[in-house]
Amino acid sequence: MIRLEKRPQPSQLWTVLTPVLAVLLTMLVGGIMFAFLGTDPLEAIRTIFWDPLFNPQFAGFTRPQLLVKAGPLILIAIGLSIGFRAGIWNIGAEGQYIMGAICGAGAGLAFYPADSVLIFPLMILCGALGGFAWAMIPALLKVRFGTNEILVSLMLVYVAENLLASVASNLLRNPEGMGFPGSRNFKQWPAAHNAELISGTGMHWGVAFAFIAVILAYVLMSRHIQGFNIRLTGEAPRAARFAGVNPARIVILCLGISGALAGMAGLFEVTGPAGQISIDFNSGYGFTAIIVAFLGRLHPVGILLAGLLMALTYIGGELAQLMLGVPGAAIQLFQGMLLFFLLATDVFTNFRLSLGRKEPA
Amino acid sequence: MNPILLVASIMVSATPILLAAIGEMVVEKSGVLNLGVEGMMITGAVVGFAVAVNTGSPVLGFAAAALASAVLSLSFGVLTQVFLSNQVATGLGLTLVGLGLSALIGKPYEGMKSPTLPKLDIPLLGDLPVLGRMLFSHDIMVYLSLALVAAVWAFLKFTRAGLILRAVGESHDAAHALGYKVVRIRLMAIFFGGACAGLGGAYLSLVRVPQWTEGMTAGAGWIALAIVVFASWRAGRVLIGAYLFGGVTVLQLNLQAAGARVPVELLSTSPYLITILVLVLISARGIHGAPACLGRPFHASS
Amino acid sequence: QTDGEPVKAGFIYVGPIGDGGWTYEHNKARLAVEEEFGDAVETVYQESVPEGADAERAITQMALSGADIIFTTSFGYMDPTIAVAEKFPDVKFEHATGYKRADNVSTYSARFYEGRAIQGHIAGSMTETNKIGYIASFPIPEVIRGINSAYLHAKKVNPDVEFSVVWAYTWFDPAKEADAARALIENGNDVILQHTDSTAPQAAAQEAGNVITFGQASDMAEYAPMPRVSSIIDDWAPYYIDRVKAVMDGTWESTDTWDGIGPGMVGIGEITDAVPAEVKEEALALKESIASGDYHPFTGPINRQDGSVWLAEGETASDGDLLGMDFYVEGLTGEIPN
Amino acid sequence: MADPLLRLRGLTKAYPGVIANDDVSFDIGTGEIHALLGENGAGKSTLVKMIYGLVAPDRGEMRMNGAPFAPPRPSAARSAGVAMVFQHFSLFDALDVAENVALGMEDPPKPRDLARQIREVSENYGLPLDPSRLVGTLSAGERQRVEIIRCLLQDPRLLIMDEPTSVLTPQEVEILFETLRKLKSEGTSILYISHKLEEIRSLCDTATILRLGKKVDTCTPAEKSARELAEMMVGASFATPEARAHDPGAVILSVSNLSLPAPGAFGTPLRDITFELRAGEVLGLGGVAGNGQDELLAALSGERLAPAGTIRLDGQDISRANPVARRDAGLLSAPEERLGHAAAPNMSLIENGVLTAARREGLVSNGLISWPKARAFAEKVIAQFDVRTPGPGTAARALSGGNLQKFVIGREILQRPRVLVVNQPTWGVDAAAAAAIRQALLDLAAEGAAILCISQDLDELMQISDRFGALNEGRLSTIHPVAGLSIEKIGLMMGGAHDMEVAHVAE
Ligand SMILES: Nc1ncnc2c1ncn2[C@@H]1O[C@H](COP(=O)(O)OP(=O)(O)OP(=O)(O)O)[C@@H](O)[C@H]1O
Ligand SMILES: Nc1ncnc2c1ncn2[C@@H]1O[C@H](COP(=O)(O)OP(=O)(O)OP(=O)(O)O)[C@@H](O)[C@H]1O
Ligand SMILES: [Mg+2]
Ligand SMILES: [Mg+2]
Repeated sequence: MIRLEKRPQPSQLWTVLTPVLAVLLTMLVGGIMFAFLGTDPLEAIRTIFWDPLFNPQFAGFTRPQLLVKAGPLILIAIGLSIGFRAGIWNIGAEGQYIMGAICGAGAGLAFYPADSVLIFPLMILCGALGGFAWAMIPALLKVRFGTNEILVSLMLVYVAENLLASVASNLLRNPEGMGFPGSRNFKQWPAAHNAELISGTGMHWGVAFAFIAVILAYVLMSRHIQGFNIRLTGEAPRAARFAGVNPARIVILCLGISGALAGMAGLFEVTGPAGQISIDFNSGYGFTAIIVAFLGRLHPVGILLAGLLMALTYIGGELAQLMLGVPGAAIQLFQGMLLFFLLATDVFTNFRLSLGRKEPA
Repeated sequence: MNPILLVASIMVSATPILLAAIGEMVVEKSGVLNLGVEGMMITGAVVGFAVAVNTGSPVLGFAAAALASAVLSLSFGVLTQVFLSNQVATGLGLTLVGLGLSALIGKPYEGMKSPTLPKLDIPLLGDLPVLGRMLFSHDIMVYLSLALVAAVWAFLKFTRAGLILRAVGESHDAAHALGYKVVRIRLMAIFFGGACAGLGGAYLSLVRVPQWTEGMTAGAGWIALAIVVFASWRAGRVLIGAYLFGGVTVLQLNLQAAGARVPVELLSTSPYLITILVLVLISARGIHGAPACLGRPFHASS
Repeated sequence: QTDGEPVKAGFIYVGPIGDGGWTYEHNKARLAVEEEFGDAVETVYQESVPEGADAERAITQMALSGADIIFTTSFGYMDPTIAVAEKFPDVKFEHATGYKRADNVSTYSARFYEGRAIQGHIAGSMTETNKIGYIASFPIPEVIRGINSAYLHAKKVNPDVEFSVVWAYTWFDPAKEADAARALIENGNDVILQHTDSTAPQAAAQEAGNVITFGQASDMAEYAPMPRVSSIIDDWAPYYIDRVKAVMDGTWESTDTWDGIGPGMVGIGEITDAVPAEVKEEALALKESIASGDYHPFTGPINRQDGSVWLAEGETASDGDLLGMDFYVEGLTGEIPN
Repeated sequence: MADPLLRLRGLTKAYPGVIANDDVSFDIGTGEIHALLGENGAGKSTLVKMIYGLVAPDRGEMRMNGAPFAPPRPSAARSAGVAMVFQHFSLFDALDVAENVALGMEDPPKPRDLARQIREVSENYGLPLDPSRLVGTLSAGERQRVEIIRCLLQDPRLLIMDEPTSVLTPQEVEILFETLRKLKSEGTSILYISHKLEEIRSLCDTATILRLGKKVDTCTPAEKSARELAEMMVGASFATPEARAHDPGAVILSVSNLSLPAPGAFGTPLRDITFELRAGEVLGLGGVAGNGQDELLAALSGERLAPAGTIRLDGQDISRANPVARRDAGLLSAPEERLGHAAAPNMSLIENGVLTAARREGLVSNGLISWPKARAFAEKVIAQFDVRTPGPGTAARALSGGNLQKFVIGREILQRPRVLVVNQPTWGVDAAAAAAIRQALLDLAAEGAAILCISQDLDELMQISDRFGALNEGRLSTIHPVAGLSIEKIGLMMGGAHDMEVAHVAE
């Protein structure tokens, strides 16, 4: 009989080892799944994990794309992780992402076709504000009435999606778009275009902000007293109150940060890779970022790596679909497995396995 | 708008979330927060559909759906109860796995028609003038879901097993000290919750829609979770919550169909806005009734 | 193509190939291309590509994988298609339902409103309650065009007819479509037209009995003869075969195709025996006259909803007007949401 | 004499790193009240858990009335006639008394019969209880009655009680003892665990003493002095805190007419609390758990804000100041619950130092924490208060209760507070560590700080306080100098005249 014994301290070794183990296990079990689907497992694993980085036919394009794909995931996940550390479960980042995009794009389009260097910074600001404001709804309801933020933030995703459909076909519709839904394309308006900073690198403003967010979050969580207060609130809410932390302020701070970052990610996407507001411009980044946050074990550096890994599975997954005909759903399942295995192997960080006699009770 | 027909269609559209919510309520009563309802529902939807198509029997479909989702929910159970993983993260993972898995299983069944449940022909009641059409001309699952709510209510209120389940959710340490097997009881609750979610999903794919399409639960699992909070963990109120939400969903389409001059965007977001409003009202009253150990990991160390 | 390598044709789909509607029909046409050319062609596809940020990458990767011609099959891929096409001048692109073209980008679309006219005719003739329900997806010109066309032709045969439009804000959500159909049926509509892609409304109609529906995008023949009495079918196969052939022959040129019933891009599915014989005959005659170009479904006099004149007696609508249509014609009630 | 009721031979149970019980053997006779003594971590709870079937021994055997006894689970122990009242109550707040009792029984009768039985038994033993009340609304003494009734309903042959009196008033203790003596006269054996040696001397027939998991001795407690018993437990002699002479200085903290509503469904409101605290004095506040101790500490520490004008420090109104500001002003506190309130379980001692000392010790500047300084501070606490731990990086939960308590108290004392408020400073802490903590408090007072010590341990309060008051249902009694207080008087101050008359054993 195997028993778990709690370690007096989380194991440093296992903290580093479990993600590696989880990836290996996912490859193993995922490989079996691919075999079942009639795809050569080695080929599939190689296509997913190797080709986007090193296949000469694609890598030139896909390598920078990793950053493009990972950028918003990291940016959102960083914000979410701060809240998760405090025990504040914002799972409506998708809605905040949409609202950021709408507000930022809307603010920019109000000045079309002006050509000022101030436009793009203004749009970033409004994007952040949009996400922030949307996140303030669950935050204030939680603070004021004790309403569960998981459910409220989630419900607001559906509201935001409806709003997106509405503004895409009315308020922000491109007047030159022949009546089709969708805003103007920002790629054709240099003052508002989130272009690559260095061509061919995939590095656009969103990616740059993601890296900045990683660094700031690292400093906040490991050095700053507010970061300490956030962690404390998550670890022991009563101790946090005792220390003098105002729980309402933590709720607002955490949801505010995550909302603003998600909103910014939305703005960077809409002005960059997506190019325009359209009916279904959002593509689930807000939800995927939750997984990235956990894969990165809520640590800024971990999230950076997890975001890149996730981007790899996405792009590799697309290649697998293209080259090997693997269904898209298999990739989704593959990502789910990755999360499951990480959570499962995580037990070794806090517990020691021991073989022993069965305990009664 | 015909109120008789409206009630009848509310009953149909509320049944999937009612089934899922009553199962989740039992899970939460035992102190476990399983956010993977959506994943379990959609797995139930696809497995139920596939089995019904292959066997020609919707009843077998429902049974298989319940079993499949329950087995899937055990993966959550093992991770959270044995490996002590974070319940929120694991629940989200379960949703992801369920969506991916169902899409894979469902590929061959896209665009197919399945046998569906017949409407019951209840001899006397069904012939009643108004109520007959409104309440007594549904398929068996509608009544089963109502019976399930009653059964869960009675189970929690009157039986010893129900008492133990509530005790485990209230204080796992005390329950453990008295010799109750916290992990085993919770696994059973999770299993039951999974089975209910599976039935709810199968009701979608076999009766309400009826067909299989990828992602067809479209957020119903999340609504079920909201309903449990809305109901402050009481079986009777789960029924009210599910019918209310089903009601708002159906009502907004009915208002449109009846040509009511209400902005469409407002109407189509109304189910979500009303859910938020109700959550606020409930929490503002301050009585949550949440099981004290909800979401807390349990490790029998002493 | 001179090197004897097979031509590689790529397809970007917006939904899963099993949606039973839009993407399903595009994929059917892809299979028809394979059938037609056998070893001379190789096809690849990627399904469920979101229209936002991921589209450009998906198209680029397909171009990098060596595709010679790429069909991007949703309106939202317009700008990404143009952008990728600029980087791959040797690859031919075909974008569905859009309006931006380039030297290596063609556009193509179908005149579904022609089919809607026939549906409207059958619906107006057959309704007993004089109430027709319409499940609309998004308030965009294509959908509004369909509503107008169906209404005009229903009204022509039945002056008392009324339309109820329900906006579902989705192309594809079976549960919601089923609910919308039920709501319409409960409100006394005995014909359900839909501009959404699942068969859920058919199932709801079947359950209610005495309600007729029409297949949308694909034939939905599994619900014939009742409730599905006919359908509009997107038939992309002839066009795809034609375009792939052009690449093989080296004759491909950038074009703009907007075809209807005549060239076969819009198919009218079998009209079942649930439709009275004389109505069926009239419908087929209408189809004939549209196909031959004798009749344009939008022929004046037609007023806008507010009573202002749109088309004078005998005037037909210009393609430009049709492509940007954002108003209801006179007689329709309700507002287009905005 | 026949076989004893329970015979333990060579019981051994090892946990990773510790041998909780090492070859323990002794007998419990029929109708005997048998005490189990030992320091924190000596293995008392582990031993009784083996008897109750919660833990399986690694080695050794038990015999009940001569027959082998190895309960694989608590239900087996219960059906063999063993009942247990836990150290930490195993009750469910949101369930009612009858449901709580039913959960502890093997075959509970129908709800109506059970309610009747609860009434009967509880009145019979002088422990009146209403079966339909929610347990969360009961006082600590009443909660213990629920546990005891739960045991009595099963006619136990052996009743195990793990530290039952730490939460009771002297009067309630008296009632409990009468109940236990009545049980003994009916032939029930009792295994009794307590740190209160005087109690054991008056109640118990035999005592077994454990030290570091080993049995040290079995003796008749009435024949030993409390000091002898204590030294047997510790294995050495230790110093008791020295009383000190002082003359009270100026008033530092004054609380006037402080009232606050109950913080939650199961909390206690504060009613009109008024007192003053002078430099150099120790004010002891007694009272049974759940009478407003936690709430008073929260109001003083700033966790809950008080109405303006009710709390003054050096004449400054600090009622509306948050904990950070109060600490800045020199008002420090240490709550009762170590894990989760005074300290964050999963955080290291370094981080737990930052928890309250961030500003007074200059561990933050411009919002940034200096980890080297924080480490130095934690090391200082560890060194000066003899906290036994591998190092300052250890997580708080990895420390034993006594050691963590030393860390928590040390953390506050080393910040040189003007006023220190402590709640249950030595709760569950063994005699030697408790003595050290008390001494540190006295030393702090001697340096001129004012100390408010809230405690349920009257001996402790008598030992270190200059003045004494008691909390009862959120009210503060009048405050008297400790010199010249009688036990009766203290009991009346603590319990008031509430609920005492009914609680008499029906003979
Ligand atoms: N489940 C467990 N896992 C590991 N160690 C344990 C466990 N239970 C108890 N111990 C250890 O066994 C020893 C004895 O613990 P026990 O609880 O029996 O002490 P105790 O005498 O009851 O102390 P106290 O007076 O503080 O209640 C301690 O060192 C404790 O840390
Ligand atoms: N847990 C803590 N421990 C020690 N110092 C802290 C803690 N939290 C915050 N501080 C410090 O206290 C000061 C005030 O903190 P904070 O910014 O939270 O409050 P504020 O906005 O100044 O005021 P208030 O809430 O009192 O109106 C800052 O210098 C901050 O570094
Ligand atoms: Mg103990
Ligand atoms: Mg103890």
